Amino acid sequence: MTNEELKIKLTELLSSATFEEGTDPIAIGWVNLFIAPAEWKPFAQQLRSTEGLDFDFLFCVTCIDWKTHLTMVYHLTSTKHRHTIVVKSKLDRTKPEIETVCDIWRTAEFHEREQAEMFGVNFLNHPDLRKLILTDDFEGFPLRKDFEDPINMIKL
Amino acid sequence: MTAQDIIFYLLAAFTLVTGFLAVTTTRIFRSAIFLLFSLIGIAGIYFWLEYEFIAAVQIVVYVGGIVVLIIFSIFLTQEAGANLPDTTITKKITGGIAAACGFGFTLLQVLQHNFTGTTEPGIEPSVANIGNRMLGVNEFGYSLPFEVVSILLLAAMVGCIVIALKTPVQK
Amino acid sequence: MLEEVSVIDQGDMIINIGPQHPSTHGVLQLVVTLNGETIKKVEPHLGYIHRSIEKMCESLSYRQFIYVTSRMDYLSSHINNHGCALCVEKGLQIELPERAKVIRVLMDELTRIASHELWWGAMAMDLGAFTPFFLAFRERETITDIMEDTCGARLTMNYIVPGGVMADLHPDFQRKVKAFIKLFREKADQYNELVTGNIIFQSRMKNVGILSKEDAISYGCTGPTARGSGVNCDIRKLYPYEIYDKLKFDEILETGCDSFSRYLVRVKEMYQSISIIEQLIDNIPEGDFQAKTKAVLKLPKGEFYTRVETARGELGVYIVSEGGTTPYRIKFRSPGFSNLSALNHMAKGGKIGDLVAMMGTLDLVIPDIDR
Amino acid sequence: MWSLGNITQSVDAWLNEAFSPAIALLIEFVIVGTMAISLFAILGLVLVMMERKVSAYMQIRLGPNRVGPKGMFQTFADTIKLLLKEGLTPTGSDKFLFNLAPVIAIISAMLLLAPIAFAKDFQMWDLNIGVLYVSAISSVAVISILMAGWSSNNKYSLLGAMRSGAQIVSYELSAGLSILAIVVLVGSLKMSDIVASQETGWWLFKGHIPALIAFVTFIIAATAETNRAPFDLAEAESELTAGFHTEYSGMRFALFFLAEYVNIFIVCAIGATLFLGGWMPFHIGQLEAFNHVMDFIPSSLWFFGKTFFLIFVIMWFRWTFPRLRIDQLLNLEWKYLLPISMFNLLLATAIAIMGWHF
Repeated sequence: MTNEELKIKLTELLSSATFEEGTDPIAIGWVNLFIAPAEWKPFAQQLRSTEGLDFDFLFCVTCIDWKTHLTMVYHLTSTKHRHTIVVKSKLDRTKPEIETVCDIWRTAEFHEREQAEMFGVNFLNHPDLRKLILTDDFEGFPLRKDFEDPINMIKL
Repeated sequence: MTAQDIIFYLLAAFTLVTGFLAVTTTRIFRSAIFLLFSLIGIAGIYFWLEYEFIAAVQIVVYVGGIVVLIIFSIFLTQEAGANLPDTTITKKITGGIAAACGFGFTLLQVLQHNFTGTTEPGIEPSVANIGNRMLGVNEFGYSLPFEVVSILLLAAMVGCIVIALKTPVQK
Repeated sequence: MLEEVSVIDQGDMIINIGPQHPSTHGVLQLVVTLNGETIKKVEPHLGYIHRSIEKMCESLSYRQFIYVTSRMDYLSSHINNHGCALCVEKGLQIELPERAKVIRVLMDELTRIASHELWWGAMAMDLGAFTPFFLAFRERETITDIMEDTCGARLTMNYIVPGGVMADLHPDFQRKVKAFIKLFREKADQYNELVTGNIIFQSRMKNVGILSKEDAISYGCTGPTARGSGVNCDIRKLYPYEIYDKLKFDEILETGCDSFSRYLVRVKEMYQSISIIEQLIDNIPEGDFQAKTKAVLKLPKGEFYTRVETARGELGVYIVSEGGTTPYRIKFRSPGFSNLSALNHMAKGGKIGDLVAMMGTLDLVIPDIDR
Repeated sequence: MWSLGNITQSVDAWLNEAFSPAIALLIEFVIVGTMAISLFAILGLVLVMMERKVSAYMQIRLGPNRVGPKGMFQTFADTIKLLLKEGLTPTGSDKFLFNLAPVIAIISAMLLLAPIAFAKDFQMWDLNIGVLYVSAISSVAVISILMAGWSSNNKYSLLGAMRSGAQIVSYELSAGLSILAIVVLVGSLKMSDIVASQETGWWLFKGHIPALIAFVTFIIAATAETNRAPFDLAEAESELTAGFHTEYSGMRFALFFLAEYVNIFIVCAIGATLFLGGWMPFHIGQLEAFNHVMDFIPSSLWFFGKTFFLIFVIMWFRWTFPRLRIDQLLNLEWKYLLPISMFNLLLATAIAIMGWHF
């Protein structure tokens, strides 16, 4: 499916989604779309199961700290049709919350745990949101821009 | 006292002391180990009597078989290293009476028996002799059926373990 | 649906495999819940060598951060560097000279063989056979020698930089690589004779650690791990970079879905890499090994994502740039991290001895997972 | 001609002349005991060295080559290191059993030396149940492993001990049955009788198919009983770190280590005695001249040569094969080896009754 067809199809699924365009060369010409955090879970389910889309492979889950807000970035691809989209969602920086998708793509379980401890994103309904990499008593979210740790320096 | 006597008394003391420890210790695994030593002591007495075959069988069956089975059932059923609860006074008394009765009965038999000395050479406990006895149908024969019965013991031990194992939780 | 996290029954045993345990090739902790010898649950605990490479990269320039990435998956450091260099080049839209492309592919494939060699030895050692480990090192040593000549390093090479490669090939390179190909073809049969055909080895590996095709996709597995389950996911074929679209090689797919299939994929991949090297080694084009670039690289504002195929699977490099000299945010989508997440699913119901076979065929490199 | 048998006889005669019989016997006990212990120490040193060198040459490396000529004294250095190391006792362990376990292991290994015929007329105790004695005493060794695993208060140790217990108890059956096949052919359990019966040819050659099958089963079962790779599940380092001796250090660990190597020697010695004629030189039927030439090689050399050949075979296994899994290990025994060796025993009996062997 070409990007134009994808866009039409995606707009059918979720009319409130906005596409990010114009800032070339964005990510190999993949379709970038923004959605509201609350719409993510049902939309994800549709992405996974809708005929013709079949996004069955979530290959990257990232969070970006923009100092004013956080952005969750999900890279999805379909092993059947070989098309790729990037779904982004803006989160409130003081209380970042988004539904988990680890029951749709199991790989999300680990990736979400990682982003949760690095950025403090709360993935609702995640089965096991303990710290995966950091020690259990670690305080702060290291990948946020305002994180300072004078003891274990990671900034040059 | 000759060297023979000294060896006998040493073996007997070893058997008795470890046997006593086996029933008095509060740790079940240690109890099994003391039982093992007691059985080895008895095997030692058989060796001393030059009944090597019986001694070896004693070790194979009791040490290599029964005690290992007991240890395995301890592994499967008991908490690691836990002490047993102290025995109650009634258990002590009944156990003591049972032991005393057994001892008295054995002593009575030994004292009543009329041991007669003999100058005949002993039967050589070679494998050929034992084999003939086992399958023979004349006097002192028929050992084999008796040995077959001992399979029952094994079956009982296996049954014990099966019962002791927890039934897997059904989902 | 997610499998339920079962409550630990009475009589279950919890065993720590790692972080200091002979079967973990690095500091990975697995908390294994056992019922007798049967595994009920495996919980990975990570982070023993977490260095927060992503955060470090935010304060390093586009030329500097490549050196840190060699330390992620140290067994395929060339390919890590390659992924990062590609991402930067995409942002700057640099066109590489042909020679640089060929050198990069040659180095990548040599690294892939070296990595698979080490995996092969360690895999057999996990299963209790020590000798293959030493045999594998014999061939791997030849590759590291070749690397040392050209790159000056044996493990963390830092050879591929944005715009090409760091230096030209060593004059001995072609001769030594050809000698290696000859050696490898001779010795690889020995591998199959000693390990692949061994009946004990096969019975340890077959029907162990089943990962179905759907599960492999759902868990985000890539590389030989997924290809052992029949998922075609070779980035070199699907999204060719450099000159991979001009080369003849097969994507190895096995459909056994078990440890043995994953094993076979890796062994066969070594042969494919050898054939790629054979195609290129006599045809290295003359010319520059580096494109002309500015001294200070500045990526335009935007987001860049590149995918490369490392020895362990798909490495994604995601750079978010604000237009400065350092990345605003950089994310490495490491193959090991996703592959590891499938371990619990695979191990459930297996024996503790199987866990070793599964971990072996996942080919985990811990710094790659922790980053 | 000088032989070990002659020396022992002359020493015995001289002692009986010089002292009263009781004291002479006591002195002989002391001499034999000293010799047994020194044999133990030498075996430990030699076998560890041999293992290292064999593995090194199989793995295209040199092995130890710093201490002494060609690294021959490396094991001495290691022994000294082990002697000087602190023997730790983990908290929460059953100290009495923890300390007792290695002693039991070494004592059972020592007792097993008694019936082995090292050379012509050179044997500690030629008791008439020789082979049965060996299988009886070797069943005590498993107790030491179970004890060590249980008393260490460590999960790896416990798992290792359970594995090892299950393994040794099961493999003892087929080891015993394959020994019995030869016993049936000989008609005696006595070591000297077994060796004497092979004067015209070793059982491996003149025992037809049952002896061959018994030999193969015996080698497999012996490898399993001594916890050697590919059956080293009790100490599978990639699964259980070190199995039942995870918590042992210093000299107590060394005792387990030594017992393992001496057990290898003993099972190989038994194998050599049963199947390869023990100290009996290689004889072919009635070829007098050939047999006579073979007799010139000292009997002790024959015995040790055969034993070390079998030891080499077992080491070869270790450095070639991957490890089995516990269920595969037990399947191998109960589904294949045990039925085969039972059937083989019947076959051997038939051959012995019909007199089909040479």
